[in-house]
Amino acid sequence: MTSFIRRNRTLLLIIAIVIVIFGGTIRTMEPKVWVSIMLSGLTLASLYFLVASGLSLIFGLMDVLNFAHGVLFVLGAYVGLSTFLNPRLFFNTLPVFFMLIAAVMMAQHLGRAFWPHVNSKRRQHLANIVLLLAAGSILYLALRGFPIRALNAFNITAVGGAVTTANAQEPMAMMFRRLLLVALAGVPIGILLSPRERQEEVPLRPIWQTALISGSAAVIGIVLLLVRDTGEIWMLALSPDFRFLLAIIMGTIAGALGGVAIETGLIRPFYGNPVTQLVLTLGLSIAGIDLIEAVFGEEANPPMPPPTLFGQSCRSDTFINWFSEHCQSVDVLGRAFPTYRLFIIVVGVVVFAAVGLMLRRTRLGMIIRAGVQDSEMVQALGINVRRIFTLVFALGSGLAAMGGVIAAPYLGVFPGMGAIFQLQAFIAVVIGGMGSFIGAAVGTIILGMARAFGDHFVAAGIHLPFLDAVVKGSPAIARASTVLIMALVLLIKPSGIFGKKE
Amino acid sequence: MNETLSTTTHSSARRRLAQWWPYLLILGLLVLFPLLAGATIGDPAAAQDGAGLSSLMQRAESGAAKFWQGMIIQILIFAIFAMSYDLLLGYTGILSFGHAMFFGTGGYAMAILIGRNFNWSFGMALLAVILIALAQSLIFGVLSLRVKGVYLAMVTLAFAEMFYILAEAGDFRKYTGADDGLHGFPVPGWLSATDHRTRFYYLTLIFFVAAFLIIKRLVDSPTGKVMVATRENEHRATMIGFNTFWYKLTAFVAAGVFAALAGALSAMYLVSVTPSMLSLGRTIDVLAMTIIGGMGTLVGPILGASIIQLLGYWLERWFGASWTLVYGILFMLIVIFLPYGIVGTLRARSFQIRDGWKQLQQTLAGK
Amino acid sequence: MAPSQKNVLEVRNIQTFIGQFHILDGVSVEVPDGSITVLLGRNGAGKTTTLKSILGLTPPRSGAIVFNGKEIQGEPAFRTAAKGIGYVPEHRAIFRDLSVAENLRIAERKSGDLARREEFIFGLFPDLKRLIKLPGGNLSGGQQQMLAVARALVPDNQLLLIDEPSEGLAPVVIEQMMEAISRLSAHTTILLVEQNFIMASRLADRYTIIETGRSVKSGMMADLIDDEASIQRYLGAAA
Amino acid sequence: MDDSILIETRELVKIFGGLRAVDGVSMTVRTQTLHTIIGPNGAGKTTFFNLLSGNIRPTSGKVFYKGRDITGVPPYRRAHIGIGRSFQITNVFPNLSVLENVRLAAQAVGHDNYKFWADHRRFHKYEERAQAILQQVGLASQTNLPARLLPHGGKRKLELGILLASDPDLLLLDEPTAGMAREEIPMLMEVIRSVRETGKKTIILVEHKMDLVMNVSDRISVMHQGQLLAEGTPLEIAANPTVQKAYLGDLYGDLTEGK
Repeated sequence: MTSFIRRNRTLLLIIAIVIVIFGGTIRTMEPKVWVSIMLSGLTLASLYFLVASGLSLIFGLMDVLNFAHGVLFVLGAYVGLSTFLNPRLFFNTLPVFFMLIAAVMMAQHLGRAFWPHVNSKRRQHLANIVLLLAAGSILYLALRGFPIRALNAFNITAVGGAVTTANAQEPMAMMFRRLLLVALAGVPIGILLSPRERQEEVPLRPIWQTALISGSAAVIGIVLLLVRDTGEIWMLALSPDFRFLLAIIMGTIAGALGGVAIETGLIRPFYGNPVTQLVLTLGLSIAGIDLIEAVFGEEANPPMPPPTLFGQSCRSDTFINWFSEHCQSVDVLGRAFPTYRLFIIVVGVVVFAAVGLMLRRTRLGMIIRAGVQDSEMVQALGINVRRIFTLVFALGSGLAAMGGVIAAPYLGVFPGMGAIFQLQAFIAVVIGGMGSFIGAAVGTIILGMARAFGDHFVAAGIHLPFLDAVVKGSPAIARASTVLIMALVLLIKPSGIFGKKE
Repeated sequence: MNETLSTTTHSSARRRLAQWWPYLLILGLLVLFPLLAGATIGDPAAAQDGAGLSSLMQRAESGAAKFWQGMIIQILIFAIFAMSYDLLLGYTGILSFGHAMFFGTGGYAMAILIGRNFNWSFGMALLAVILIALAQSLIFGVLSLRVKGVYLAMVTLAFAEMFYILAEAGDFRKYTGADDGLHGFPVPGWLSATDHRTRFYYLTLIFFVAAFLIIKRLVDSPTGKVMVATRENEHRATMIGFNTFWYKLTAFVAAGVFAALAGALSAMYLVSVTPSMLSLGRTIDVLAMTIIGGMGTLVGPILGASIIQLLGYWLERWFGASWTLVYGILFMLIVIFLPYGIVGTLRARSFQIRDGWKQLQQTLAGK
Repeated sequence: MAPSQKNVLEVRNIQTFIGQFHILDGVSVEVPDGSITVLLGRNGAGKTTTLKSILGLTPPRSGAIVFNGKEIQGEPAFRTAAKGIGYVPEHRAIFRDLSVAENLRIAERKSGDLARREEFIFGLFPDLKRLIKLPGGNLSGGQQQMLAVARALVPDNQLLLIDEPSEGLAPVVIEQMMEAISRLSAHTTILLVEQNFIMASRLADRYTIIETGRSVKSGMMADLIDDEASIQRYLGAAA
Repeated sequence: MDDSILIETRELVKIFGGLRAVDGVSMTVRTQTLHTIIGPNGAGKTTFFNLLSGNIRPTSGKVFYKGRDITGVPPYRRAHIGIGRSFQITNVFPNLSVLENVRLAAQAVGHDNYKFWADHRRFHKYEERAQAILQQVGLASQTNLPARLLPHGGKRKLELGILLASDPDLLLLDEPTAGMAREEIPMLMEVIRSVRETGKKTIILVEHKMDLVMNVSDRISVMHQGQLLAEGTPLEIAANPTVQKAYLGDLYGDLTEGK
């Protein structure tokens, strides 16, 4: 008997939780209420899942607990919001990034010629400091007074369009001066980043290829700047649905790039050093949110208007009608339910299926699953595991950022949104078992349900024995109560439902 | 016989003095600080009755002297908090991300109990703070110590966040003041930090010295030695007959109680408590203090608390609202370039700290 | 020197540290083309670390490793492996959650590697064909060992590093393993770590003895078998 | 109950994911004997050892110590009832001093572990005991060295010292000579012999070097593929045809027959 319990602990635990959550509830409420609460729960679960799955994959593969994951969620939300409502921001900032990248790439070849002349360790240190100071001061000169806050200030019109603040853009000549300085700053950065020892081992691209790539980056940047006015008008004239898709893509890319930056800058130099990694991502979680506040402002933005696909102010009777009507809510068993939330659920399911299939069916997925078990052996088979690490970090970060974009029309956009989702994602992966993809899914569903039903009961009131009055509370109580589920799971199975034994 | 005995006592006293003189020197400076500050940076106009000690005391209650006493009070409070955290992280190897839970609960318990809902006396409330911290750390210690490494970090974070959410929730506004927190609760007049800054200063100093001595005694006791053994090699500690769970729990409870005391003192000093006392940010502060100062030493966290507190003050003056951004970046740079902290780097030749750190990393990596 | 005597691998005086521990303090090994060379020595002498150092999993701090005439010391393991070195680690390191087929497929360096070598691999280990869909973790110890060797055979490797293939196996399985390895040596060069002296003496052409992180003696296996004094001295009486 | 039996296992089975690592081993060890378990790599010796020391729980079967069922007793309790074990892979507190390593072990079985109000230096008895043990195992000159700086042989001695410090009745030694230089081995075996004779201890030793154990053991058990193949005095074992065939025969047959 005890051995039966021990062997099937996972299953029993899920059943117990399901019974606790649903068992008592279904009797006391109408099916339509029950279903709409379920759907709300799944909406939350879907968003949690987008954050938690990346967190769990990253931890499983490289034992890194990324405390800055919530920052990426926020980053995604802001980039998405800006793409959707305020493309002017990108026409003014992207050229700077493109120019920097182009300059850094070119300068790596300079670095190759430079470092062999710096032969002692001491001189290298000195060169590092000089280059860093040079890069920092030129960058400071280049970006001083850049009107980033003004570019970000916009108002939302009644129909959901944005009214950008006039005069926020700098004159073209000023912008070109900045671009020039940024390109100059890229030179010391490129030299700093170029490989120093054993140069024959780390092949750089042939110089003509680099020139081609960085040249086209620079050209794209300049073109973007030149067309900034027409481009903005053209962008805002696009259909909101298309702009929303663009927002998701831009947000996800920004998140993925952020993830790559974190991995290469803060994680990779400290492999085998989990405390340092942890503390560094923790530091980034403070600095990152502060940076976002500095760029985008501290105040909460109202929810981004949902795309017109879910935006008509009407109520469809059935899902089939929705396809022609694009109403903002749909009839579910006689109760209206926002269609945008259904969309969130669909995104969650699609991502789950896509990543799951990727893990099961592709070679990359096979390598990831193998790496979770023994990354050294994968390395010994001739596979560059570090690159896989970076890729998975980018994937996980991209998913979190995508979650941020998708949450924007539902929750609004504010700097603190990441912390909330990160915490729930932590709880979900602890419940589901760190490093398990399925565990992340199950954990997030449990949490989503607990939140939704918890919210309902707390608001409707609970009859406690020995008390006449109904005890009511705020959603905060339901939010805090998810921690109790985690405590329960820990008591029964410390490694989480799908976790491996320690 | 008698002679040898007396020489040994003598030499042992001398040895003790040799060992303790830096501590005594610092203690002496701290004791004299209000008077020195009163004499140098106090406002001369505040002194009414001419000369002597009482006039000095009056000058100490004014101007920059008062301000810097306040600064030291806050440093000492955070030093208690940081030492308690080091007991967990540096000595026992437990990486908790929920230590602010105890700090905040201590503060809130003090504020609520002496506040208008209960009107308890200071002594009663202090006793209650200790009892609450004991119960809280026992419960959450038993729960979180079931897991290790980063799991423990996440779990403790979640527990702390639960308290944070509850403190912010509107449901208990009557007691907690929801997201505003509690301000201006009736601190007994004789303890008011605004009216009797120097008195509060000495009270904090007494608490600090007591905390230092007690924690030092704990880490030097047989129990403390087992905690270090647990950090170094938990598996082996189990095999030679220690039930390491109890030692980890002991560390957890002791750390919880001292953190709660620090929180209660902070509440008394500021006459306000806010949900941010329970937040992850507060845990990060104390983690930064411990790491920057140097883990596994008691001097380290004290040094770290001073640095962070002063740094925060200066950064805020220089950078205004965006000082936390600078703080976050500085924090990361320090972790990268001074991984063993200041005291640890100074003692880099003494192997314990550096390798204790490595050991901890290995435990966290699950090896 | 005759062309057949060319060394596929030459390890010259490598020094390896793991953390602060000085594990290898001057190991030199030569592995002639087409041979089976065995590393002998006691537990903890540094044999496994030597293999890992060659591959780059524990990069040596100094010394030289020359594979096929090219210096490979200091390169990351994945690049070394891709140059044509297969590794069969101690304790097999089978991916437990991957099926046998996936365990083999993951070792492909070019797609189609497995299809090309399938016949050869399943000829050596017919058991694996039957188990192809099972998760690696469900295999018995012997089957896992076969899978680990098979995995190293999927790409075109010129050199196999095999660490204690007989460890923890039943005698019958050991026989099978020996058989397979000796058949393999017709195709690739092998550097073997083996505690079991009998197995080593039957298989190997050459040997190198490692003692406390240093290579102390090497030569032809046939000579060592008769050299009872050395066996006594370095390997202990029972061996 | 036979008082002369110190520890006894009954039908001990341990299955790791389908592999029967220990397969129905029943063994009795008498008080104050040196009982050796030999067998080839992978025969299940270390797993059997882990079952005796409580590091892992058996799938089925029971362990009795001094007539008491200790199957489910956790390892830290086993140290208190007198079972101590050493590890095949050196497992000390690397950053603590040699003395502190042993002192902790002596403290572990004392009754002062929870005296958190007192300075540990007050408890001289543990320090004195640790010093005495370091003398015994030949590490007296290195008391203040961090354990990780000891040479390999020194660590093996320290391992034994830690074990002795808790004053166990039963010592479980898992290949104490593993990885030691040949010159150092006799010294360690001498220490083991002296411990057994002066301390009235019972020792269970796991080794795979036959020659080492033949002249120190009272009894030898041979394990093979998780099972107990034979048991007897060293002479009986040497003469046992089954052992010859399965253990010595297969692996050492060529040498023994050829010479």
